[in-house]
Formats: sequence, structure tokens, C-alpha cells
Amino acid sequence: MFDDLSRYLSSASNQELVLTQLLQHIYLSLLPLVIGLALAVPLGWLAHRYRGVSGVVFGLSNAIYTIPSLALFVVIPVVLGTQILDSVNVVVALTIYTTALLVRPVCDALDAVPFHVVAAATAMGYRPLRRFVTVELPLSVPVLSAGVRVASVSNISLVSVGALIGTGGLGVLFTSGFQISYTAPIIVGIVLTLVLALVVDLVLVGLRRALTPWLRAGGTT
Amino acid sequence: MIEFQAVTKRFDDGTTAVDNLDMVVEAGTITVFVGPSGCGKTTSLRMVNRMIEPTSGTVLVDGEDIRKSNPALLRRRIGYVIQQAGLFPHRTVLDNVATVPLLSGWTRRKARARAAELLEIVGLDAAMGKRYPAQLSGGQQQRVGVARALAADPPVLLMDEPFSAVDPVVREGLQDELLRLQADLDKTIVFVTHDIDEAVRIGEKVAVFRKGGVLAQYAAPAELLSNPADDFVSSFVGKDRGYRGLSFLQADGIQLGGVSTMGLHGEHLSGERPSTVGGPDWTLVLDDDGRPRGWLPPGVVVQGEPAEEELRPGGSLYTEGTALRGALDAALSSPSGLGVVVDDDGRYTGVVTAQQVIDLIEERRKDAA
Amino acid sequence: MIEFQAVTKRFDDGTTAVDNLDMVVEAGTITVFVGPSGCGKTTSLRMVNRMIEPTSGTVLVDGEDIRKSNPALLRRRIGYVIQQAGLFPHRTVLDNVATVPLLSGWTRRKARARAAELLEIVGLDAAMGKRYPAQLSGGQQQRVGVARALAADPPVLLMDEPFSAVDPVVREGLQDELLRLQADLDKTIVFVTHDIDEAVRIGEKVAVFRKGGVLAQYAAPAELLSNPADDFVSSFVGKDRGYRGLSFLQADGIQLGGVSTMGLHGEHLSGERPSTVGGPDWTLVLDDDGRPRGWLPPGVVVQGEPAEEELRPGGSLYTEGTALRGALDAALSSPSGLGVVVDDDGRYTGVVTAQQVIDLIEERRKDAA
Amino acid sequence: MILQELFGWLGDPAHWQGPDGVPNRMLEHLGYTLLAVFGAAAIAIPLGLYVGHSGRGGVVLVGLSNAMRALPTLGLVTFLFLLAGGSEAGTIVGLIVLAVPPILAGTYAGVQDTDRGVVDAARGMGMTGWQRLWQVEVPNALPLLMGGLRNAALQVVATASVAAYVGLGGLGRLLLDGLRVIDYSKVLAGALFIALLAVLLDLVLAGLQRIIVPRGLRVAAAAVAGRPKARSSGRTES
Amino acid sequence: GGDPLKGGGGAAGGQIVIGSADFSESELLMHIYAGALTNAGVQVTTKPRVGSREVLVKALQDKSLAVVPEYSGNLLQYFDKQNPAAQPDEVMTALKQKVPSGLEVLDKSAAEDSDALVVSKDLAAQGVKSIADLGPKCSQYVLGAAGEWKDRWTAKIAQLYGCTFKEIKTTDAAGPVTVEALKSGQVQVANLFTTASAISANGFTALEDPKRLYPAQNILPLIRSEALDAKGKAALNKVSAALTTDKLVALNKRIEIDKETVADVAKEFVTQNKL
Ligand SMILES: Nc1ncnc2c1ncn2[C@@H]1O[C@H](COP(=O)(O)OP(=O)(O)OP(=O)(O)O)[C@@H](O)[C@H]1O
Ligand SMILES: Nc1ncnc2c1ncn2[C@@H]1O[C@H](COP(=O)(O)OP(=O)(O)OP(=O)(O)O)[C@@H](O)[C@H]1O
Ligand SMILES: [Mg+2]
Ligand SMILES: [Mg+2]
Repeated sequence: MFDDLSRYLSSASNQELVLTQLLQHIYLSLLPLVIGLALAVPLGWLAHRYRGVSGVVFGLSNAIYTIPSLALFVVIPVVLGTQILDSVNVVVALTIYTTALLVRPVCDALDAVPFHVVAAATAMGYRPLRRFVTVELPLSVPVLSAGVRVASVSNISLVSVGALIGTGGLGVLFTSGFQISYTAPIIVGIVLTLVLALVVDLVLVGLRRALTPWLRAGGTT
Repeated sequence: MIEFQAVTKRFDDGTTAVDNLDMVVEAGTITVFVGPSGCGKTTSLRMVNRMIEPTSGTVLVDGEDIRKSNPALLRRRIGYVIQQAGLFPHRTVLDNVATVPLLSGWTRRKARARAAELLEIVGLDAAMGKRYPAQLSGGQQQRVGVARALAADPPVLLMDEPFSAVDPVVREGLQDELLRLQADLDKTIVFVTHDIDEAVRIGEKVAVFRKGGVLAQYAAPAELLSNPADDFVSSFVGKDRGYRGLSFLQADGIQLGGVSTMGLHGEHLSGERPSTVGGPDWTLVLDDDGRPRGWLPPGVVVQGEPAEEELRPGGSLYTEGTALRGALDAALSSPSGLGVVVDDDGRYTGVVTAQQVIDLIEERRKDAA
Repeated sequence: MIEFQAVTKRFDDGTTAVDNLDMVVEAGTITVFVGPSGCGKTTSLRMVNRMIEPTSGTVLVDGEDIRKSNPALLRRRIGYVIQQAGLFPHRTVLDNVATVPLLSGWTRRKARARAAELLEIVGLDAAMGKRYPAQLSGGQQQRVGVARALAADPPVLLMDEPFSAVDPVVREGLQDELLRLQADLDKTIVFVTHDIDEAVRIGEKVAVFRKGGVLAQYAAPAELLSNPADDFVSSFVGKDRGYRGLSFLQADGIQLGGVSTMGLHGEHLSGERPSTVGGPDWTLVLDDDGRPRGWLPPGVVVQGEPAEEELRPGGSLYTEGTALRGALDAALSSPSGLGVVVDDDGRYTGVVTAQQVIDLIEERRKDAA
Repeated sequence: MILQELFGWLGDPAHWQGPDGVPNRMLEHLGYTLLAVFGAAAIAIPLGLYVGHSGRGGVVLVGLSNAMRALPTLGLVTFLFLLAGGSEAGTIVGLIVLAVPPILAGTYAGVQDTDRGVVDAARGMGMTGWQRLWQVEVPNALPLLMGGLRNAALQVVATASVAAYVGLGGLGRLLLDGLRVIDYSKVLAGALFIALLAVLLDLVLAGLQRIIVPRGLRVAAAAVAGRPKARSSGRTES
Repeated sequence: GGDPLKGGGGAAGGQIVIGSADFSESELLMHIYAGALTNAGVQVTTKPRVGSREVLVKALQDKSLAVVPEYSGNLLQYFDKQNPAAQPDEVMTALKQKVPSGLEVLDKSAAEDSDALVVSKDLAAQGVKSIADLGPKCSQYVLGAAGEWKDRWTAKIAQLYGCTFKEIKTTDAAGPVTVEALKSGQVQVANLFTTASAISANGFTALEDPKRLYPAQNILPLIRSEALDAKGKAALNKVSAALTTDKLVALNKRIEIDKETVADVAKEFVTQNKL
């Protein structure tokens, strides 16, 4: 098996293929994460702020979760009128999943911001938008980052399925290896997916640390 | 000045939190709201900075109907301190304090300079400014909360159970500091607590609320203790109110007695002022600075230094010039029956007996009648 | 009986929580551990039921080294009540209380019957048994916690700040109930609090700990207040300790005085016992049951019923047979200087003056010397 | 228009019979799902309970189960297919790997989140480790545990389509075969039935949750529902 | 690579995208086409494993792709289901007429890779050598084939050979699932490609097809007309001229059995044949 692997990896054209698909994979998994987060924040805020809305938002996000990813990948070009091979399809589909996955953590994270801190901000004369951006959002980072980490990992693993509809990404290694009963590319694909997830996770942890200097300072006295 | 005119607050679920409140909070005073849990103290307070809008009635701040002002701007003119301090955990102490000035459009440098100044005013080291709130003790956090509320120099300060989360010793320190601050800065302070001791200690006037948001009594603390408006108030101010009331009687006319004293090293110091009680004489032992260390019972004669075991610990000390309460407690707690009186530096100046305190009280009572 | 023999607990991080504790808790008493936060009260308590194992030293319960008994079995013989009550949210109140009997192998029916009985003992309605903990108020939850700890009728009860989460009024009620229970059931109770008032109120003996887990003083409450072992204890028991100490002085020899009284409808009731103070006479107004309603100042003459405005509210009432503290406060808080004395039913029986209390105290002090 | 085609497809009786028919595919799909979820539960619940109860290895476990989430199901399934020479077992293992992390996280969090005071009280009353686990920690962990189980079931239902890629049945057949010939009505029908299955399964599990979660916990949850809401990990009450 | 967001159809002058179906032979052909076009000075990018024919044609039409390798018979079937043409030239003529406007087929190569029904050694030993032998016994056997086989061929095989399978099991498009199924006996007949290495590697027998169930399957490029200029078309025609069935089988073996990299095998072929 290791012979297979080293032979597979020593071929220059394989290296190029793997690299291309890796880049495509990164693009397909991270762009939705960013857009999804941007969408989930206002939605999560709505759910946090208005209890009535939260039922609807959570119900919807659960419902989205029941749609199989493969189906979503296929149906989206029909709905959007995009080209069938357009990677936008995967981006849109994963954005939808990411948003659905993040709405609840955003809401929970905002709920976890101590009520009295928000009250204190209001009492000091903050207007709602500024209060949200400079007080509530920064304070929600610790809880929120946990949700984002789960979303990034699940995106990275989901993108592989896109290979079944020809959008590229590391999943191509699975289908092409599978077709010729060749495990080497499959192993390479799995390992790279794991490594990618790990690296992204480390980056996110680093980001959280950078955004929450006060947590590290906590409890020194 | 803050004025409540027929203010009522009914919440959506039907709870009446404040019922037809009419009340004037004088400018430049500390006014305390007390009452059992859920009696509408917080609600009343929050109607002043429009965190809660009254169902009916009007609130005036400095004669102006607050409904006419923009809530955010109004709030920047009114400092607000809450129980948990409500500090921003994600900002340094200095930036916490600088918040309102920055909101009001000050430059960052000016706001920070002001914040540093305020930290000093509330008795915090400048070095603390760089810390995060989680790195401070509870009492320090409360100070930061007060500093933050004072930052934009608001004429009005609302404080909602600001000291209830800290332990009794620290709490008393914070109360003292608030009184000192108030003497310096002359703000209009509304202070909420459910601790009657705290209320009578710091309030120039105290408003007692009862369940349902009804104002039961609004009076000066001494009046409240000596003359509770009804059974609710009298039960609320507690069964020790006679004793507590002594906090408001000054000990002006009291004649200090003397007692024989000796130094820690056995040297006879004085016995010139006659003991005011009869019976065998106790000897008060003082340290080299003249601070009381304990009593030697009558009949015990020591050569040289008195040993720790021979000394009977003293009672509480009464600081000259303070209220009668301390004098009575000093007498009652002293093994000799003689309350030890000290000056501001804690040096022995004389003794006082319970009898003297009672006589003085009786005299005052007669004068009043 | 619980015995600590040279018990030390050092945690893995190096904190010494309890330092060489030697102490005997008498069987059938309430012993209270007090001290500032972090002084090792909880640690000491939990070493009794082996929730924490000492680093060195021995703990004996009823003369037996607890290391020799199986922890689970030991714990079933020792009731344990913690601050948050720690009720099982997923079980009904009845099943919560029945837990230990069930663990000990009782039948379900018998355990439930016992639980129902206990709910009654701690003053809860039988109907509450079917509720879940979340459906009870804080005070009710505390009662359930106590009932649960009592369920297997353990000779020893450990209570760790059991009442600190409830408000002062409810808390006092719970304390009274605990005292009543103890009188009925005669358990050995170790009670942790950081409230000195609570400690002296319910403790037969009080152990004061200082930081670092050192026992500073272990004495009866009266002794603690009158004779604190050192500066730490004296500052911890507070500056009102002279007055508080009066809680432990009985008013046996006191001679009640009389005062002229009148009924609510203007009828003259009595004046036979001479007033014990000189000066113009106050009149005490009683209701139809003989309970005091207020004072009429000297010189005020009313025809028929006295109007509410004419009545001056009375001070606190002193119940005959209780400690001197109440008598002094009654006198100090009364507008007439005459403390109103009532019987157990709240009916007027006489008056007492501050002078009398002081005299009695002085007498006792001399007797003691 | 696309809806019309969909209804046309659904209306064709040929699509409802035989091994290719919807009922059979649905049963197959359900079969894979149940196998995978039960398999994962058999691994994850005991493990989560042990780690949560003993407090040992929590960090390692959480890290590991997060890493497991990153394993691409398609890669795993194809790899295992080649390794196992075309048996169904590989696919089921792939799906089990998918289902373990949410169940593990839910179970662990459930035990961990049990009020420390409650566990302490249980210990103080003289409960042994097992008694504490079964009488206190498990009942209190149930809401989060069931949340994790429901999450896992949802994911497996949605992902079991991958089985079709390695030649197995299930509703994924409709998706993949429809996709090969760009028959959108077939793909949509597949998606629809998978979603339907997911919803039904979730309803059943929600019902189960209502039955087995002690009433006192629901009462307690309702009591705090006013302000801070249920915790983040997993879904609790629907 | 290339910018994944950019539509890959490529107007003349820009980059064009060559796609392939989701099996390795198609991918190989894609790389060969790409190599030849690059050598002819056309800028190309490749998009392997796009999907089935249905997807490829759609992608050509919506300009995601410009060139794909195709098989003449199946392509004709796709555009005209009932077309009876079966012989290579017949198919070619019909195809040229039936290709929708905008698309275009270039010259066919001699290389053929037809679908074939394949049986295991056992069945072949029982004397089953052609579909005609199988015909009457079809109802005893299970066929393994891709999902779309049923729709395309059920009627025709029944009509030509009187063959109705007991069951048609969906496996995959002549990939490992189908091979495994035949190997393990889950199916007794499988639809594979004539050039597949798995046939000889496993000792399977490809059944003869005397009545031409499957039409001729010459390899040819299907392109979007405007995407290639004359030079480009000529380059592709050169590829078709160079390819033979034997060469293709050999190339496939290198990929499927020896696990050589598709792109490398293609590159070598392009170089060797000076394309
Ligand atoms: N948003 C609200 N909706 C409904 N009822 C409320 C709301 N806020 C407060 N209340 C009710 O109004 C009453 C007064 O509440 P408030 O907070 O003013 O009491 P408080 O005197 O400050 O009590 P505490 O000492 O416990 O802080 C209470 O019965 C409370 O339950
Ligand atoms: N598990 C532990 N590991 C390390 N240190 C501990 C542990 N438990 C308690 N301590 C430390 O031991 C000391 C005594 O703790 P303990 O809980 O007994 O205090 P306490 O008197 O009950 O305080 P409180 O009034 O706050 O409940 C404290 O300094 C505490 O921080
Ligand atoms: Mg309040
Ligand atoms: Mg403790």
C-alpha cells in the first residue's frame, strides 16, 4: 500500500492534479463558511432578539438539514439558472448548509452574553447597532467560534460529495481511484481532507485567541 | 433633581411593578430606595434613564420631561451602576471607564486621560487600567463600575444594588468611599438596596417600597427608625431599630471618664482621671503608641510586661465624635463595663459607661418632647 | 460525636485548606463553622463524610475512624445538605426525599411513606410531593433538601451554607425551623455559614476559621462575642458585638414597671403600677385584645377614640422571658423611653427602661467578676 | 413546470413497484440508517457516559471526535468498498463513523452538564459510582444525548445516499441514477423522499425523547425558558 | 486549474475547457485531446469526471465545456432514440444529421469501445458465447449495469434476442461495482466496455453481438462548433487517425492494471504519435 502511495505521489502530473483539487477544495469549503457566517449573524440575532422568530428560524434550519447534500448540489442550477458545472452551485449549497448550521450557535452565543453587560451598555447610551457590533458580537466569540469550527469541519468533508456531480475538489480523488480500484488516491484524498480540516481548525482557534485577549488574562489574581 | 409624577408601571403580564409613585429626589443628595425583593425598586430606577418606559405618569430630570429627550443621549448624561458592575469583560479597565466619553465623541487620548483620572478618584492604582475586569477582585470591579458611571461627569447617578455582591468588610469600605465621593462631587445619587443597614448608613433620605410598588415611607433615616409610618415599615426596618437609631444621635455632651492605664512594658502611665464606675479598678493596657491592647482585671498585679494570657481582650472601640451607637456598644462589649474611647488615630483618650449613654439619650428625648 | 484529630488537608496544587485541625463536635448539638470565604469550612465538613480525604490526621464519627467504613455506607448514615439544595431535577419531591431509604434497600412503599412524613416534618404540604423541584420556591427547595438529608434518620447532619440562597425573611424562618427540628430530633448537626449572625443564632458552639484553614476560636456564641480570642475573631464577629452579646443575657431579675393605658375606644384601662421614669406621663393605647397600638404623648388629652394621627407608633416590643437584647431595643426605640413588654400572645404586661437593662447588665458583670 | 414533471414521476405506478420502486428503496435507506445509528450509538453512548462520568480523557475524546467529523464519508465508503471487496459492511462502517461524533458529543456534554451540585449531592447521599451514573447522570444527560442521536440520524439519512455510489440501494439510487441521465424529476423525488424519511425519523425520535426524558427536566427547562436558553451543543427540546 | 468561477466554454481565442465522462478511458481521451490541442497552440484546461453523457451534453450546450470525447453509437442513441443505424459509417452519417445545431462531431477514429455484455467463466463454459446464446435463458439471470441501461436497452434486447433479464441490478457505469458484482456472483451478466482490462484480468467473456444490439462505438470528439477553429479541429482529427482499438486497450491496461497516471499515459501517447 505504501509503495502504491509513494508511486502515486511521485508522479508530477498526479502532484499537479492533487494540488489543483486541493485548492479547489479549499475554495469550495471556505467561501461558504465566510458567506454563511455573514448570513447567520443577522439571522441568529433575529432569533436571539425575538423569541417568536426563533421557532421559525430554527425550524427552517432543521428542515434544510434534512435535504441531502447531493440533491441540493443538483437542484440548485435548476433553481438559480447557473451552469451545471459551475462551482457556484456547490458554494451556494454549502452556504445554505453553513447558514443553517450556524444560526443556532449564533443565537446561543448571543444568549450567552451576560445580560447585565448588555444592560450596562444600554444604560451608558449605546445605540442598538453599535452595541451589537462593539459589545455583543465580540463577547459572543467564544461560544460562536465553537460553532464555526464544527461548520468548517463539516463543510470540508461535505465538499467531497461534489465530486459526484463534477465540481472538483478532493472528492475527485475518491471517484477516480474508485473507478480503477486504486486506493492510493483515495487515501491521499482522505488524508488531505483531514489535514485541511486540522489546519483550518488551528487557524480558527488562533483567530479566536486573537479576538479574545481578555479570556487569557482572566483569573490571574 | 428627579421628580416622579404619578408614575405607574404595569408590565405586559399584568404585574404592577410601580404604583402611582409621587416623589421628589433632591439634587445633590443620596436618596436610597429600599424594600423587599420585587417591590419595584429597579423598575423605578430604570424609568429615570428610560430603560423602562412608564405606563402612565411623568418623570422629570432637572425639570425636563425625559420623554422629550433622545434615550441614548439622556443615558449618557446619567451614570448607571449595577450589581454585577456590568463591566465589559472584553475591554481593559481603562477602556471600560473611557466608554461614555468615547460615545460622546471625545478623542481617544482625552477619554483615556479622563479615565485614568477617575481611576485615581475611586482609589485604584493607575496600573490597574491595563488589566481586564476578570483580573480584579469584586470590590475593585465595583470601583471601576463607579468610575465608569462618573466618566462623563453626569449630574445624576443611578446605582442598583451596586455593592451587594461583595463581602461585608469590602462593602463598608465602598460605602465610605461613596460618601466621600459624594461630598467631593456633589452628584444627585439614587441608590437601590434591600439592606436597611446600608440604606440608613448612606442615605440622606430613604424611600421604603412595599410589594406592588407602593411607596410606604419617604423620610430621613433617623425619622424612619424612630417613627416608622406603619407596621410594614417598622417590621422592615427590623427589630434592632432602637439600637440602630443611635447611629443618628451625636455624643456631643458626653463627659469622658478616666481609668488607670499601664504600658506594655509594665510602666504605670496614668490614673489621674477618676474612674466613673465604682468597684474594684480595672487597668487598661496601652501599647507604645497609646493604642489600647486589653484589660487587666482588678486585683491582678503584674510585674514588668503583662503576659498575653493575663490580658483580657478589649471590647469594641468608640471613636470620639461619632454617633452614640458606637459608645454604647463599646461599653457593653468591654469586660470592665468601661467603653474605651479613642481618637481618629486609635489612641486612647478616655472611657465611657453605658449609664452615661442612657442618660444622654434620656436627656435628648426630653429635649425633643 | 465527631472528632477531628490533627486533620490537615493539602490539595494537589499546594493550597492548604485545613491546617492541623483538632476539634470535638459534641453529639446532639448544632455546631457552626464560620469564617471568611476560602477558609476551609467546606473542606472540613466534607472530610466528615469522606467526600474529601484528609492528607493527614484522623476523623472519628461516634468514636470510629471513618477510614474503616465504606464511603457509600458511611454517607448513608450522614445527612448532607448543600447550598443549592442539589435536588434531583428529574425526580419528584417525594422521590427526592425517598432516595436514601431506597438506596438502603427499603421497599418503595415504605420509603415513600417515610418521605411523606418528612415533608410534613419540614413544614411542606403533602401535595408538594408530586411536584418537581423546579416547581418550588427557593425556600421550599431548601426544606426538601433538609427532608432528604433526614430521610434515613441519620444521627449526623452536615449542612453547607444551606440557607444562603434564600432571602433574609425566609431564611430566618428556616433557621427557626431547624432549631425546632433539632429540639425534636436531637441530631448532631454541623452547619457551615459565613454569616456570623446566623452562626450565633443557631449554634450551640461556633468554630471560627481563619484563612489557611486554621481554627481561630471554638466556643459558645456568648463567649465568642464577649471574649473573642484575638483581633481576627473580634473583627470578624463585628462591631456590634456588645449589643449582640445581650442576646445571651437572660432578663430574669428584671422588675416590670407600669404605665397608664387606655383602650382604643377611649376607656381608661389602668395606671395602677407606677411609671418607672419621672417626667410627664405618656399613655399607652391598647387594642381590645390588650395588644399595644401606640403612644399618646404627655399632655395630649383625647375624648373617646384616639385618632390615628394622634397616636405615636410604638417601638419594638419585648417579649417577656427572652434575652436582654430585646428589652434594651424596646426601650431605646420607644418614643416614651419605656420599652413595652408583652407576653407570648403579644399582650401588654408592663414596661421596662434602658436604665433597668443597664443596671442588670452591670450587676451580672460584677457577679461574673 | 419542474413540479409538474415531479408529480408526473410520482404518479407513474412503475416507480412504486419492485426492487427499484420507492417503497423498497425507502426500506433499504431506512435499513442503512438504522444500522448505522444503532451501531454508532452502541459505540458512542457507553464511551460518552464513561468519559463524562469519570471525567477522564474528555479533552482527548472531544478532539478525536472532532477529527472524525472531518473524515469525508465518500472517501471512506469508496476506500472501504475496495478494501472489503464490495460488501455492504464498508458502507455501514463509513456511515457509523459519520454518526459517532454527534452522539458522543451529546452524551458527553449531557453527563458533563449535569448540575455539579446534583452530582455532589448524590455522592454525599452514599450513591455508588454505578448508582450515580444510572440514577442521576443518565437521566439528566438524556435531553442532550437524544439531541445528539437526532442530529446523527439526520446526517446519516442525508448521507446514506452515498451508498448508491458503491452500488447499494437506498434512495440515493434515485439521486445518482436520475443525475446520470439528468432526470430532475427523479432526483427531486429522491431528495423529497430522503427529506421525508428524515422528518419522520426525527419525529419518532422526538416522540421517544418525550417519553424517556424525565418530566421534571422538562419542567425545569420550561422554568428557565424565559431568559437564557438551552445550551449550544445539540438540539434539546424541539 | 484555472479560475473556477469563470465559465469554461471559452469564446474563440480564450481558453477552452475539455471535459470527460466519469470513467478513466474518457479521462484518458480528454488528456490526449488536450495534449494535441495544446501542441496546436490552443489554450486548454481540463475538467475530468464531469458525469454522464447527459451531463456532458448539457454542459456543452450551456457553454461550460467545449470538447468532450464521445462514442458514436451511444451518442446517436442519445440524440435519436429510435435510430436503427448500427454499422460504423451508417452511424456516422446519421449522427452528423442528428447533432443539434451549435454542436458538431469531428472525424471518427478506428478505435471502438463498445458496450458489451460480459459473463463469468462458468457461464461461458456452459457454451454461452454470444447474446444469442443467452437470449432464451435471460430470465434466469441478473444483469448488472448502470442505472440508465434499463431505459436504453431493455426493449431493444427483448426485440432482437428475446432476452428479458430476471432482474437488472443497478451497479455502476462499467466500473468496479459492476466488476465486483460479477466476480462475486451477485449478477451473472454485466455490462462492461470491450476495452476494459477487467475482462481479461478476471477471465470474463465478452459476448458477441451478432444482431448489433449495441451500435458501432467509434471514438470521436464532440465539440461546440464555435469553440474551435480549423487548426484545432485538424489537431483532433489527427488524434482520431492515430487511435486504434488495440492501442486503446493497451493504454487502458496501463491505467487500470498498472495504475499509471492517466495524464502521463496520455502525454506519452501524444508524444509518441507526434500529435
Ligand atoms: N420585564 C418584566 N416583565 C414582567 N414583570 C416584570 C418585569 N420586570 C420586573 N417585573 C416584575 O415587576 C416587579 C418589580 O420588579 P423590580 O425588578 O423592580 O423589583 P426590585 O424591587 O428591583 O426587586 P429585587 O430586590 O429583587 O431586585 C416584580 O414583581 C417583577 O417580577
Ligand atoms: N479541589 C480543590 N483543589 C484545590 N484547591 C481547593 C480545592 N477545593 C478547595 N480548594 C481551596 O481550599 C481552600 C478552602 O476551600 P473551601 O471550599 O473549604 O472554603 P470555604 O471556607 O468553604 O469557602 P466558601 O465560604 O467560599 O465556601 C480555598 O482556598 C480553596 O480555593
Ligand atoms: Mg432590583
Ligand atoms: Mg464552602
